[in-house]
Amino acid sequence: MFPPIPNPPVTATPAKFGDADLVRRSASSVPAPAQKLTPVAKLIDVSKCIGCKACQAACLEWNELHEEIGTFNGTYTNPPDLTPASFTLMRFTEWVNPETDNLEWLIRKDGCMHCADPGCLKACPAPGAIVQYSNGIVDFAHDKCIGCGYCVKGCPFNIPRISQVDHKAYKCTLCSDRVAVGQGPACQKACPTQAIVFGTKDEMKQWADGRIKDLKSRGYKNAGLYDPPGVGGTHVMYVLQHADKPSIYAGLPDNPRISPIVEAWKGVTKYVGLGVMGFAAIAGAFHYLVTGANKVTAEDEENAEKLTQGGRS
Amino acid sequence: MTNSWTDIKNADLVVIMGGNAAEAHPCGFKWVTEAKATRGAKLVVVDPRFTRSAAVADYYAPIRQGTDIAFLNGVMNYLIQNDKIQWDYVKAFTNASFVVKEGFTYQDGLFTGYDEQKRDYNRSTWDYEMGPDGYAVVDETLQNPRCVWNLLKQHVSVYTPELVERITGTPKDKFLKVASMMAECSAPNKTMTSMYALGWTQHSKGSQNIRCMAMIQLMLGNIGVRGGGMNALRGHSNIQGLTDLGLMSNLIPGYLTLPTEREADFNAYMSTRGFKPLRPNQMSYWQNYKKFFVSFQKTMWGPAATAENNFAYDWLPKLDVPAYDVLRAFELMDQGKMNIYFCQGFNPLQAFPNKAKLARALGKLKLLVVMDPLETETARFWENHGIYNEANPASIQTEVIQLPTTCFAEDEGSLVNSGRWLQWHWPGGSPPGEAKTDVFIMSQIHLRLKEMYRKDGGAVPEPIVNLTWNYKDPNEPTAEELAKEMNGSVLTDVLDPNDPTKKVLEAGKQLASFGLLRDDGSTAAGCWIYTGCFTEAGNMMARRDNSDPGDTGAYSKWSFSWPANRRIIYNRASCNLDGQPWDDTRKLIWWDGAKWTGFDVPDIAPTAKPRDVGPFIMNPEGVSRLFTRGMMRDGPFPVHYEPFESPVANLIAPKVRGNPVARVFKDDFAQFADTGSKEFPYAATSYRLTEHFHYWTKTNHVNSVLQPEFFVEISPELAKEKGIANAGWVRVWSKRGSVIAKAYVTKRIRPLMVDGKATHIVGIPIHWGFVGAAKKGFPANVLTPFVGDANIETPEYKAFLVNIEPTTGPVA
Amino acid sequence: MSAAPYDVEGGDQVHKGHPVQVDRYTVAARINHWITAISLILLAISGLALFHPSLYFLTALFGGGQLTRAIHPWIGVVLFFSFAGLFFRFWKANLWKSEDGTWLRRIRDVIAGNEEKLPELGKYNAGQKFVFWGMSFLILVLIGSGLVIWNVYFSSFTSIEQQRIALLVHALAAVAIICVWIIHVYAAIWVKGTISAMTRGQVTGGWAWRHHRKWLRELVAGKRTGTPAE
Amino acid sequence: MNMELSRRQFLGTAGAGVAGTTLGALGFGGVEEAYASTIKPFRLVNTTEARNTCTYCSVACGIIIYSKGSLAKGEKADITHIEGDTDHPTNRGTLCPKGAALISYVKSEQRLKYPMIRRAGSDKFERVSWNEALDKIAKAMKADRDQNLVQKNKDGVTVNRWTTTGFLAASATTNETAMCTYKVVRSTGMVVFDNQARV
Repeated sequence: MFPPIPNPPVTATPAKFGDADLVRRSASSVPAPAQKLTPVAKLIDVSKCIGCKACQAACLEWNELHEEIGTFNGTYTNPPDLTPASFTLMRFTEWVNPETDNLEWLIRKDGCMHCADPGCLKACPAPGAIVQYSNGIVDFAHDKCIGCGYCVKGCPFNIPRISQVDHKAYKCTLCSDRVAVGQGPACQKACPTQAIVFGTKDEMKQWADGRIKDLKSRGYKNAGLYDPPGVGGTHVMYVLQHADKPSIYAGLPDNPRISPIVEAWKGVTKYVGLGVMGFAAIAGAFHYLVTGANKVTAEDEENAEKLTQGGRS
Repeated sequence: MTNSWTDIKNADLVVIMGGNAAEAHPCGFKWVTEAKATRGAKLVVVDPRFTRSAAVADYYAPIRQGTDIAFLNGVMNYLIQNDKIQWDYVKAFTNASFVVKEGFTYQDGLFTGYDEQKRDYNRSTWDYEMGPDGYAVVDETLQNPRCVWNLLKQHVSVYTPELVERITGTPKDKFLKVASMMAECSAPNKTMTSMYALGWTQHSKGSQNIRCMAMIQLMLGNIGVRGGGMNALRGHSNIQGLTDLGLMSNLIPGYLTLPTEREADFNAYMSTRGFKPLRPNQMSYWQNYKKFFVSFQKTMWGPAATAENNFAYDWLPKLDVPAYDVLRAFELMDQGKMNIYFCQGFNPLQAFPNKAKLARALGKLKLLVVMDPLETETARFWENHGIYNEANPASIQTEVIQLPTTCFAEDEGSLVNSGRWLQWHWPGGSPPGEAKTDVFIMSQIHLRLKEMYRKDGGAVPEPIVNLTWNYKDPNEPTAEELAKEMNGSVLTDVLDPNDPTKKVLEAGKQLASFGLLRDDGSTAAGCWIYTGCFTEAGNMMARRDNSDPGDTGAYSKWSFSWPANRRIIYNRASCNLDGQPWDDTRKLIWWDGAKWTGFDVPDIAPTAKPRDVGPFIMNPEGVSRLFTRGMMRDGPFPVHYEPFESPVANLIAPKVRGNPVARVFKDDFAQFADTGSKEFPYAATSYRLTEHFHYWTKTNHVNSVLQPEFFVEISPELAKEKGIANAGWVRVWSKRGSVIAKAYVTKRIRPLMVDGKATHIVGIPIHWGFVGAAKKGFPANVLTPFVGDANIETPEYKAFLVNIEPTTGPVA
Repeated sequence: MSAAPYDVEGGDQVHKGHPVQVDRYTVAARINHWITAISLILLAISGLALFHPSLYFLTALFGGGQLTRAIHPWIGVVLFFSFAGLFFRFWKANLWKSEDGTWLRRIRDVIAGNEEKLPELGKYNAGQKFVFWGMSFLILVLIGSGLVIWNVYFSSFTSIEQQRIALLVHALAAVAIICVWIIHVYAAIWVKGTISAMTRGQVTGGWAWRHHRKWLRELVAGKRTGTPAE
Repeated sequence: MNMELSRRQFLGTAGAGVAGTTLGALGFGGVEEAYASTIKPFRLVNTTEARNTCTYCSVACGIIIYSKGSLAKGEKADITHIEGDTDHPTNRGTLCPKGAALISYVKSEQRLKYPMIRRAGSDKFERVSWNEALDKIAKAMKADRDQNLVQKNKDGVTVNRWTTTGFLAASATTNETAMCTYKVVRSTGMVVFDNQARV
C-alpha cells in the first residue's frame, strides 16, 4: 500500500507554495522562481480502478460543486461529459480484447492532465487567467478569466468547460488548496483501491514501475505508463493495461500535442500580423513625406467650371 | 465474517461469488487489491453479470442465478476426484470420520423423512451413530461406508463438470479453470478467502449456498487461518450488531433463542440447550448457556428475576411458529391480523418483495409509526404518485405517525462492522429541527406504558413495570450507560469458595469477560458475546491504537472485537494437530508447549492441549461439520434446487419445485410463474449499484447525479431479438407487477446455454422510488416473488422470471 | 456623349458656381458609412486586445476582458449588416472597367500623383474598387469564422478542431482587413478634398475633374446640373 | 487516540521504498506568506473534528466530521465537511461514492425535522407535538396489547405472546439504541420483531 497522507490540518497552515512559484502565466511573463518545487503528480492506475466514482463524489463535495441530476443515456458514465461543475468523470468502455476474445471493462478517470506544456495556458489571451506552478500544477484564476474559450481550443485533451452562468472556464485544480497544505487531491484521498495515488512525480514513476511489473506478470504484455512527451509529460499519469493503444480508453489521445494550428495562431501569426499592420501604417506615412499631398489645382477648378458652363475644352 | 476486512490482504486466492465486493464494499475491496499487489494473489469472480468486481478480476466465469449449489457441489466433486484435499485438516478438524445413523438416505433430491403436506422433514435419522460410551462413533480410517466423508463423496458424485454446465450455463472449461484454481489452495501454505453477500442469501436456499462454500473451505483447510475464512459482507453499518443483539423474532441477545410453546417451563427450555459434548474432552461451549441466559434475564428484570420465578422465564413470549419474520408479518397484516406496526429506520414498502401486496397490507393497519431521519416511501404509502404509486388516500384508514430521528452524524455509540469490530463514534453536528434520538423515543414509549400499567393495570403488566430502567436520566439514557449494560456487571459479591474472605467478583464492577458470567443471578449481561467491550478499564470500543504487531492485519488494540476481542474465529484451526501454524509465513497463534499464544486471542482454552481439544469449541463435536445433522431444515448436505421461478426444471430432481421445505403462503404461490413459462421467459435478478445505498441515497443529491435514472440491463442478443435500443424505454413485467425503465444494452450480460437452450438474463438495479432528490422510478420489488429461504426466510430477490418489451416513456 | 451613364449613383449632382460643387454621397450613404467605420474601428480595437497580450490593456476601453469578449461579436453583427447596406449601394459603381486596367498599369504614376498621365475615371478608381471588394470578402470570412468561435452560443455546433481553424482564419482575416482599412484611410488623407465627400457629401468640381473626370462629364452631360448653391 | 503512532505505523508497514518521502517533498517550496491568487484558502481551518463511522455498509469506514461550532463545548455544531479518517485501519482515509457524499445525506432536503401525523383518510401530513405523538402511540399500544396479548395457548401453557403489533428495527442505529429498543419491545411480549438482517 502506498503510504497514506496524514489527516488534514484544522489549524491555520501557511501555504507551501504560491505566486513566487509561478513558472508560467498566461498572456504575460513571470520572473523565474528563486527555487523550483519538486514536481508532484497524480498516478491513476486504470488496472486497479473499479469505477466506483468515489473520486467524482469527493471532487463535487470538496469543491462544493453543484452538478445537475441528469438522465440515463446508455452508459454508466454520468454525467455524460465533463461540465463546469464536474472536473472529473469516470469514462466506461466495454472492450473485447481481440487476442483473448475476453470482455474488458476499461474505466478511465478523465480530467485535467496538468501538462508540463499546457495548451490552455498557451492559448489564453487574458494575462494571469491561467498559471503554472513549478510543482507542475496548472490552475485557473477565475477573477481574470474572460470566458473566451480559447483554453478549450488549446487543450489537447478537451478538458476545460465554460460556464454558461458566469462565463468562466473550469477544470480540475489538482486541489491546489489541499496540496498547498501538504494534502493530496480529494479524489486521491477518497479512492478506495488506491487506483489514484499522489506524490512527487519521481515517486509516482517508481510506483508505476512496480504496478507495471505486476500487470506484465498477469499477462498484460503491453502494460505501461502514460506520460505523453508531446506535451512535455503530464502531472496526471495513467498506468494502462494496454499502453500500446491509449485510444481504446474512451479516446485517450495516442500522441497528444498542442494543435499545430494553435501553435501557428499563437506563434507566428501573432507577430507577423502586428508587423504587417505596422508596416502598412508606416508605408503610408513615408509615402506622404516623399510625394506630399495630392492637391486639387486652380486649373482643375476652372476646367470644372468651364465644363459646367457648357464651354467645350 | 470469520475474519476481518484487513485480513483479506493475507489471501492467495480471493473468490467473489454470491456477491460483488468491489461494487457493494469498495473500501473493503481495497484489501483484495492489496493482496493482489503485494502477494500476487488472484481474484476469481463467478456471477451472472460481468460486474465491477469482474472488471478487476484475473478470471471471470458466468453462472445462471440460483444455481450456485450445483456449481459448488461440482467443485467438491472435483476436489475429491482429484484428491485436492488438505487431509490433515479434514481428518482432525471436521466430522468426516463420524458415522451416520442407519436409515439416513438421499434420493431424487430429497432426504429421509419428507412430508409433502407439511413441506417439512422428520429429521430424526439425520444424526450420528451413538456408541455405548455415549459418544458419537467415528472411523478415523474413513473406511466405513456410512461415515460422513463417504456419504458426501457419493452425494456430490453426480455433479460432474458436464452436469454443472447443463444446469448453471457456465462453460465447462471455465468451470474447470475455477475449480482448479480453488484446488491449489488445498496446500497448507495456500489460502483462499470467500467473499459473499446477498447474491447467496437472497435465494429460497440461501443458507445452503453458503454451507456449500463453507464445506469447500473446510476441505481446503481454510477456516480459522489468516487470509481464509467465510466472509459474509454484511450490508448495513450495524446489521451485524442488531443481529448480535437479537432484534429478531426468535432471538435473545448473543444468539440465545426465545422459548417455544413446547418448552412449557424453564427446565424444558434448558434441557434442549445444554449441548453435552459428543466426543471426549470437547469444550462444547454452549454448556454455559444458562449463565448467558440468566445474566440476560437479570439485565431485563434485575431483582424481579429470581431463582424462585425461574428468572422471569414466563415473562418472555413463547413462539408457536419458528419465527414471525418480515414475510409472515406482512402476510398477517394482509390478512388483517395486525393493528400497529413500527418502522425504525426502515423502508419496507421498497425493501420487501411484491410491492402491491405490501401496500395493500399497510392499508389494513390501524396505526403505522415511522421513525427515520429521512422521508421514506413507506411513510407515504397512502400518497398518490401516478404510475409510481397508485393510491387513493381517502380510502386508506391507516393513521401514520412520522417521527424525525437523528442520524449517525448526530449521535454517539458503537456499530459492529462485518468483521465483528465494535467501533465507538462521536457526534459531529446538531440535529435538524426537532429531531430526537431513537433512544429518546423508545424510552418515552416505555415510560408511558410503564406509567399506564402501574396506574391502570392491564394484561400481564409485570414484564413492563419491572423492566430495569436505572438511568441517570430515564427520559434519555446515555450511550455509555447502555453500553455498560450490554457488557454486564456484577450484581452481588461472589466469594472465593476456598477463602470466603476473598471476593472473586465485587458487586457494582463491570465484567471483564463472559468467562465470569454466572447462572445464579449474581451477574448481569445484556449481550454475553459483547462482555469485555466496556470494562473497569473503560470503553474498549473507543480504543484507537492502530498498531499491528507482526503485520498480521489483526489490529488487536483498535476498538473491540467480539467474542473476547478475537479477530479471527476458529483460529485454533490455523495450527496443525500439534499446535504449530500450517504456514510459518502466516502465523496467528501457536502452542508454546505450555499454552496457546500469538497475535490473536486464541479461540480455545489457553491451556487446552492441542491433541486433546478440537478447534471448533462451540460444537459439541469439537470439530466442524461437513454433515450438519438436523440443524438445517432442508438437509444435512446441500442439494441443487431451482428457484421457485425458473426457466428450466430441476435436472437432478425434475419433480421438485423450488426448495421443497421453503414456506410459501397460499396466495403467493398463485403469483409464481410456471417453470419454463412462455409468458415469462427471462431469468431476472436484482442488485444494487455502487453509486447507491439501497433506497437511502435517493434523498441525496450527489449520488443521484452519479447514477440518476432507473434502467435495466440486457444483452445485445436479447436487445436484437426484442428490437430494444440502448437507452430506449422498455416495460418489464412479472406475474406480480410491471415497471417502465430505460434499457442498458451491455456486453457485460450474455445469454447462457442452459441444458442446450439459450437463457437470457435481465438485470434490475434497485434504488428508485417516488420520494427523494433522484428521478422518480420503480423499485425492483414491484416484480420480486414473496418467498424466503427455508431456514431464515430471506426473500428470493436474486432469481425470478420476467418478460420485457420496448415501449414509450412513462406518463406520470 | 450618347452612351448611357453607367456609374452615376442616385443623388450625384453638379451645382454650377465658383467653385463648382458636386454631390457625391447622400445623407443616408454617409450615415451608413460612418456606422460601418465606427464598428470596424471598435472591432479592430477589441479584437487586437484579445489578439496580442501587449494590447490586452485595450480591453479597459470596453470595461474589461469579460465585456470585451461579450461585446466584440455583437459589434461584428452590426458591422455585417451595416456593410451589407453599403454593398448594395455601391456594388454597381465598383464593377470592373477597361480603364481600371490602364490605371493599374500606371500605378507608379498613381503613387507619384501624376494624375495627368492617368485615364479619365468614373466614380471610383481601381484602388477604391479593391478596397470595396476586399472589405466585402474579408467581412464575409470574419463573420463566418467569428460565428464558429462565438463560444457562448455556437460552441456546440462545431468540433474543437474546426474552431481552431476558425480562430486562425479569423486572426489572419482581421490582420488583412486592418491593412485594407489603413490603405483606405490613408488614401482619403493623401488625396486632399476627399474627406468632405463623406462629411458634407460634396466635393469640388476641381476634385471631380482631377480624379473622376469621366464621372463629372457624365453628370454634366446627363444634365444633372442645378443652380448655384447659394 | 494515538495518531502520531498510527502514522508511523502506516509508513513503517507500507514497505514501499518511497514510503514517507512524499509529505516532505510537497512542502519543498517553503512557506509562502500569502496564498497565490488561484489557491483557495484551506476549507478546514478552524473547524472542529469528530471521529465517526460511515453509516452505510458494514466495512464501517472511519470518517472525520468537520463542523463550525463544537458540541463538546456545548455549542451548536454545523457540519461543513466529512472526509475519510486516515488513521482507520480498514479504510485508511478512503471512502466510496456514498461515503464521500455523506454530507449530502446529513444536509438532505428530505431530512425529517418535525413529528408529523397523517390522519385516517387524509391526503397530507400535519405537524404534531412530540408529546401528542408519543401519547397517541403509547395509548394505542396499551389498548391493543390489553386486548390481544395471548397469555395462555390452548394447552394452557403460559405464552404471553403479542402478535397484533409489530416492530421493524433499524439497520444503522447504534448497539446502544438496539439494546434500549430490545428491552422496550421484548418486555411487552412482542414477537413480530425483526430487522434488516433478514433482507
